[in-house]
Amino acid sequence: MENIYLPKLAEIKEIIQETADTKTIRLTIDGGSIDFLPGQFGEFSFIGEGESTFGFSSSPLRKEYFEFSFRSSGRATTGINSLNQGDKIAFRGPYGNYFDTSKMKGKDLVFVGGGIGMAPVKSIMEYCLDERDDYGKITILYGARSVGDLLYKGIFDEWKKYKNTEVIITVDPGGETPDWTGKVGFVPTVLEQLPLKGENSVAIVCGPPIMIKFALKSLEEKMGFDKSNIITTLENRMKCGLGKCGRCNVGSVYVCKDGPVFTAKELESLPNDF
Amino acid sequence: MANTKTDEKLQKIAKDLLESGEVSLVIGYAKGSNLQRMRPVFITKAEDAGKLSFNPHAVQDLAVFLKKPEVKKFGKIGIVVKGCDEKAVNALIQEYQISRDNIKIIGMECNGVIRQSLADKGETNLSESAVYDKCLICEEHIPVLYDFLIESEEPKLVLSGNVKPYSGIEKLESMSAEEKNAFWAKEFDKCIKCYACRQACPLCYCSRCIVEKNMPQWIDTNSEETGNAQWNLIRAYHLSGRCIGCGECERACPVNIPLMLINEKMAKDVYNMFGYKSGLDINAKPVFGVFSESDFNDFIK
Amino acid sequence: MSRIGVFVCWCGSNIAGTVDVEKVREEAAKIPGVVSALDYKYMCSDPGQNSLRNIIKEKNLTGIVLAACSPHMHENTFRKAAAKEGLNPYFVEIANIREQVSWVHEDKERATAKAVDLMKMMVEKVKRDRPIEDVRVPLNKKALVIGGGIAGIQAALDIANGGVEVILVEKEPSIGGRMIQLDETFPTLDCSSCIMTPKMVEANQHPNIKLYTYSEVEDISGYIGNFKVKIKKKARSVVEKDCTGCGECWNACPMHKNVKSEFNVNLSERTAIYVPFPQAVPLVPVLDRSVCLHFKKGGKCQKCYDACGPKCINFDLQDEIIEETVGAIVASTGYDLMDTSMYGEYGYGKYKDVISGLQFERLLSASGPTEGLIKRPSDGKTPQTIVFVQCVGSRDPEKGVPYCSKVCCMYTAKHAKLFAHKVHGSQSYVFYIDIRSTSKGYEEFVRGTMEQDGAIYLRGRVSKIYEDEGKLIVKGADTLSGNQVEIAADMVVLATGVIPKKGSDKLAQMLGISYDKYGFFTESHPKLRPAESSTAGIFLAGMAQGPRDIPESVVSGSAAASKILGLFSKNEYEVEGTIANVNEATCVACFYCQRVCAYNAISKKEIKDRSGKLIKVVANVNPGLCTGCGACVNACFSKSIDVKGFMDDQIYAEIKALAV
Amino acid sequence: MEDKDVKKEEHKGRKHVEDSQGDPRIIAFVCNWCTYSGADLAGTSRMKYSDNVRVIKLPCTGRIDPLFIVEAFKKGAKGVLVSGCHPGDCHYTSGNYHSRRKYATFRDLLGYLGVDLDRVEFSWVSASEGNKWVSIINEFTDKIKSLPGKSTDIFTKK
Amino acid sequence: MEEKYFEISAENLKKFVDSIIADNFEVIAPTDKDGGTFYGKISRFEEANLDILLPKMSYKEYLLPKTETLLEYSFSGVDTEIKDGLEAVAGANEKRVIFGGRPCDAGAGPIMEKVFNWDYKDEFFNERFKNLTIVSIACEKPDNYCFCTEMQLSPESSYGSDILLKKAEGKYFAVVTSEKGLNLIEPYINLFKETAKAQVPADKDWKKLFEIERTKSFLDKNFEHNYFQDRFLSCIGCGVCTYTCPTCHCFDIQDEGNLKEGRRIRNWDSCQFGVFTLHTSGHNPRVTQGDRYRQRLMHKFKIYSEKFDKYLCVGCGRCSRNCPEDIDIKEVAKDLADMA
Repeated sequence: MENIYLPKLAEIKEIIQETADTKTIRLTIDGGSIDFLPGQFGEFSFIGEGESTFGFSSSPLRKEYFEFSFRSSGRATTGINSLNQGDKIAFRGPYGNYFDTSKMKGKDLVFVGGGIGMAPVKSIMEYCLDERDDYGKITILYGARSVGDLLYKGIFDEWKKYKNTEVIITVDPGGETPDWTGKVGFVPTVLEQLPLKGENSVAIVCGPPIMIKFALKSLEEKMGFDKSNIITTLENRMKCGLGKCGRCNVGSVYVCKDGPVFTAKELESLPNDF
Repeated sequence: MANTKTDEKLQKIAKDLLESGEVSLVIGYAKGSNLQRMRPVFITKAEDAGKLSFNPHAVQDLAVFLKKPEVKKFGKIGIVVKGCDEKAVNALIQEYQISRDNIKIIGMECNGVIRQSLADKGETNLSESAVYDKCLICEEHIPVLYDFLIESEEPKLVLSGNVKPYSGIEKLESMSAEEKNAFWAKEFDKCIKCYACRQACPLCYCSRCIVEKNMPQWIDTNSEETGNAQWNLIRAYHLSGRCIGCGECERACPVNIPLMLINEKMAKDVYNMFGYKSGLDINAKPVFGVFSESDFNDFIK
Repeated sequence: MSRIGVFVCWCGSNIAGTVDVEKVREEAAKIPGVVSALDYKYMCSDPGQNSLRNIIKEKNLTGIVLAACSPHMHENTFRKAAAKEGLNPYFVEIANIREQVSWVHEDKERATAKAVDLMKMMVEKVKRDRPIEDVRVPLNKKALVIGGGIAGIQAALDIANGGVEVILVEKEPSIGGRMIQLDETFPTLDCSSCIMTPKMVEANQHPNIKLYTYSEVEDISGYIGNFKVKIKKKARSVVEKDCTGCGECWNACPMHKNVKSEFNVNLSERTAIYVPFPQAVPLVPVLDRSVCLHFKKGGKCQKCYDACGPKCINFDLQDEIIEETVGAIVASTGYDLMDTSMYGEYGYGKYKDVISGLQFERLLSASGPTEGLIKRPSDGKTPQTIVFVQCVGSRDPEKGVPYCSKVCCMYTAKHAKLFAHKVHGSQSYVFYIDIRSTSKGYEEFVRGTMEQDGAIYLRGRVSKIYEDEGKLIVKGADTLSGNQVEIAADMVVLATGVIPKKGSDKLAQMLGISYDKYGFFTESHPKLRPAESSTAGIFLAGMAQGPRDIPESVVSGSAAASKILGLFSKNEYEVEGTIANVNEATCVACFYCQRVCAYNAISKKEIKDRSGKLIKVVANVNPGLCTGCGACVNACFSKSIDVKGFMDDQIYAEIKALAV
Repeated sequence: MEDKDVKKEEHKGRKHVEDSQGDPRIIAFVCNWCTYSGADLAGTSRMKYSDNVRVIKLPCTGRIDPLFIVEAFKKGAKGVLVSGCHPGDCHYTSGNYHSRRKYATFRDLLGYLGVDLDRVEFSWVSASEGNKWVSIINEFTDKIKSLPGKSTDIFTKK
Repeated sequence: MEEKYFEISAENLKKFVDSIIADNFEVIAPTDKDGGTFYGKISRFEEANLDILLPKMSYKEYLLPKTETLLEYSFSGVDTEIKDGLEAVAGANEKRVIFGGRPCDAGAGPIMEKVFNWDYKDEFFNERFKNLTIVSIACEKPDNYCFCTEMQLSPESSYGSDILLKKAEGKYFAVVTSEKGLNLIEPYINLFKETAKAQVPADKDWKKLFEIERTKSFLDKNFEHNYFQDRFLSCIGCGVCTYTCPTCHCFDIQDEGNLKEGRRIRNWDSCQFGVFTLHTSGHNPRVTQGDRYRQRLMHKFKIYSEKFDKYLCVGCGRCSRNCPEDIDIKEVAKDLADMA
């Protein structure tokens, strides 16, 4: 008999302060990563304070650790936030479906992330970068409310080093600092100005609902992306992650098991319950 | 079933209120899923006023709906209330949850409502043994505040004195701490933490209940002896001096915990200690919003 | 990320003698989140503080726990030390293992266990500390003084002399208050108007004082530094700036002898247009519309207008509302005399020659109705025997008030003395309960009245006063001799107790300051903050706070002034950041928090969407007023308000740390 | 309690005695201004008292929520003390008055639900009443120790 | 197992129940207490109330306790120790019999089993379900709130029961559907008389008031419909419907403990609560009570059946009987069917 609710303990290898209120935590189990696929998520907990659901933000190909990014807000995340390097985090997973890379191979890729929604995008994006030759042109568009709200600031340059890869970082108007050299503008607006074509391309979009809504519109209507080639992830409230607790239903879909990764086409068939 | 005179009066008032635009919603009672049940009904069109009805099966305290955001949206609301329920309206006004200007109170003179458990078995006659305990001690057969009053067609309840309302309170008071503890442990053991008592209470209007606050988690989430006791304690505490005695918590409780034994006891003691009864005066200051230098001090060393 | 440093102080052997400090340190090191644990002989010493500072830097600490003496001793010391290293000073918590452990327990093992518990509690608390920034409130450097008696005038002058603008509001037509009604003052017997009038004039002429007489404060909102005040300037019917105070108008008024003079406590009459007394400041009459024939009889009479040279009488003047913004307020509304009708047996009101102490003052006063000659109100004869009755109303929980009115013993002695001086060969009797004469020169003064001026002091209460053949028969007890006494007097003077000024409770409510059950304003702390009200920025002076004599009133006026000048010496008012904070998302606006707040710090706030539509109403904490007491947290059912420094989750964690 | 009631001996050494309650934990919630200072005074006066008590400091009795009492019992305390400024002495003018109403009601409710009221104590201890603090703690500890070992509170698992 | 049929006299049935109690079985049966009838442990046959149609609560808690410890943890310094909560569940219900429940309650078990096993296997549920023996009694007179027939069961269905008793003149017929059932009666087999299926009275022809497929087809097409918002204005979100429901199985996971030790538990939860789907960000997909009641209908009559080929409802009618505001789910389901 196996207790599906029983977590494993993972050690905190590194804590990266991303913004004033978000962090990325790198974990290891027995010195390495676990088997997961980009887009999947796990239940992370500071034991005693409860579990919290986060998507993985690292590439599974980077075997020395696995990571997630989070903002401290509730009881569980505040607990996690208080931990130090070397402390243990309880972890269950990986759960859910994943970005199907077989359908992305050989195509041009567009990664669009907004705010902390960049975390799952980063996972698949770095996965693709790690196997750079399998894909066509890669465009990365990442935006946040302000310069201070941008995650992963230290590694933008790393992304840029890959061949045939364009990295565009933008902040919402008013969120720029005097020394800001990136773009200023909302993500969907900046996206629209990019010379992208839907044909033979896959777009991966994740961020706040309003950003997703407009980004999908731009991709579909202005750039001609096919709905089945636009992929996003849903962030419903979850508890078990195992399709039991009844919380994450959207229509007939259990987001924790049938998702969290959906194509725009799949989303279209779901009722507005997320 | 034919309209009674009461029903006709009620329908007329609601119709006028809606037609004149004085209110955009009337909350009242309509015939329910069987003859011994009434259910809340929400009338927004004058032509639907005919659905309204009132009889001794109108057990619900409709004031509970005044806390619902979906209902609040209607702005000016007319509400059908019995005397006990109306006290809840007053308490809500006292606690700034609704404004007197936005509510039209259609008061029903009420000589008692029949226990639902008996009604479900077919009881239809108002009698001392058929009504709720609250009806036996009722001092507000006519609501203390109303814009319209409809007199009752039901005969006044004849009290023989054989049925002693809330007699459990005295019994409990005479028990030792351990006996009381054993009594309540058994009762709370039944609790399933469905929070129906809270949802059915017109005065539990917090948008986030304290049990839903998890930083910190003052009330254990478990539905075992500890979490159940804490929940029942905090619910009773938050209603001490506020409960108006409509008994909806107890009626809603699916496992029959005698919650009114707690509520009534606290109401009694708050009255004895501070001379305050809830819901009687919209201008009165709630008992825990004020103090007196000469308050009960005996228990403090 | 918690990076906590724990420092265990030995305090020499004070702690280390009873508590195993090393064990406390070892236990600290085991707690998750604690990255440094040390023990040291004297943490409060310079080397101790330096090591603390070094470790903050070295280990990049996010919080500090000192297991040491009481926080009341050195919390500030360590907070300052931490602040010097850039750590928020509120990230320092103290586990009190000296006063509450080592000094009170003996069993070392158990004391150590307790010390460990207290240390753990504080570690859990400090982990949940949030940075607290002290709140700065900008100050409008202008003060409002309510009440122009001696206390208010003193406060106004002191503030004005400190270079700050003052608005002085007086309800009556003239400033001067009660003191200007008095004759000579104890114990020096200097003439009240001689010392008061110059102050009144100074206040009137001071460039920094704006005087509003015949005016009342109508509404006050806001908070320290930024009170919005509405002052109602009642229609005087006289244009102040044109009036010369010549007196032609009141001389011309036909309403002579018809209206009782308030100033002379009904012992004389005044006209409808009048100045309350000749030295009034400003010397501008007021037209009493409730008795003026012009207003009562349809505008026919305008004799005053006709008599007025500069034609400054204007029957059409209206009440005026003046709005001012001030940074601080002094409430010095003074007192009234108790109504003594409950002492029917004394015959006040029934017998003309039974008068109050204040009336006697007016009889003594050279500017009074008798020009300083003591004459009976009934027949104008000079009394030869006067009985003075003390404690009429005061110290009488049954009929009057339980408190002592404080000034009666002294003014009665003064009255008896002046009576002896003015009417040679006269005799006075004083019924007293106790004689309270504790200030400088007071006891000597009373002794003098007894010994040099021959007043006979009888210890006891008067039971009845009645008239018999033109004499007032005073029956009473002399409890010292045990005899019943009966005195035939020509006049009886009742030392009536003092009560707060009528309407001061309303003002207190408006100001949001607290008052006791009698209506006297309560000080923020009876000993340590006697000049402050419970509300920040509002100060108290004079009898409005409780019975006191002139020197004390002057001191309190100056005290209030110095507090305000101190406050205004900075551009911003700094409040400790440990204040309440509302979770607007969950607040349901029941306003129990507002009901229990003693500081008026909670108000309603409307949250509106972009189009201006009201989304919800929530409670809002005014940081300038909040003191962080936390009563609101206790009052909030949904726990939507919390107080920084003692947050709910911190207390929870402390209790959690104590689990057995 | 009058000062004269406080026996001199209590200020001397106090030996810890094990009993049916084991080592009962007592949690005291006290206000910063009066009782905490009173407890400090007991310390500076080197009075001795029971070491079963753990003090949690709050700004005012007005901040001492009845929930704290519940939480203390939940975490295994056998006795809970709430103490603050005497009526009229509140540093924040009325915190203790407001709380007194709540405590009276809450205590009543606790008793009705079967909590042994001997386990909840309320007191007013001023900053000058170090000796009162000592006797309150000692008497309360003795009382708790004398209570039957069987817990009657409803907040801990049996 | 192939069904077996027995006859047992009323007297023997009493003997049987008293015997298993004597042999240390915990027998849970409808019993009168607290001013109502609830499932509870009985100490003799007479304590069972077999006349009541349905106890107020279902016996769901014996499969999914209202609070269940998933794991226990303890700390020593920075080290965390985790103890599997499953150990305590091993063998749960092995000597527990639910006696005298109705076919609708019995039907709930196998329906719930699907969600607890559709991918990840929830052994807490499985262990309890596997071991629990269910002896039900067929209904003779369903009431107005009953609609098991519409929910693909019937008052005489043996689905989910290990033994179904059907009352006859002075005796009962026992339909034994499982090894578990057989094992239970085995030691007392002399009280039973095996008989043939043909001897067992045939099921009556229970009429349906509406077709649940039509309800579903309305739900398939109408996510946004005024009906939901209007009809459920009277819903106060008390959750009694979900808590008393034999098939509602939503739960919450919480930690509770102190700095030394504690446990992770799962508690019953309800889709009727506003916080159920509330995101940390403040966004809530289901804002109104109408949204939330719709979810319950969807889950019962659409979502579950699409996923697991069974409706998540046995038609027991408890949610209607217990609703303080008299919302009748049968009436609602029929309304929807009529609108389809």
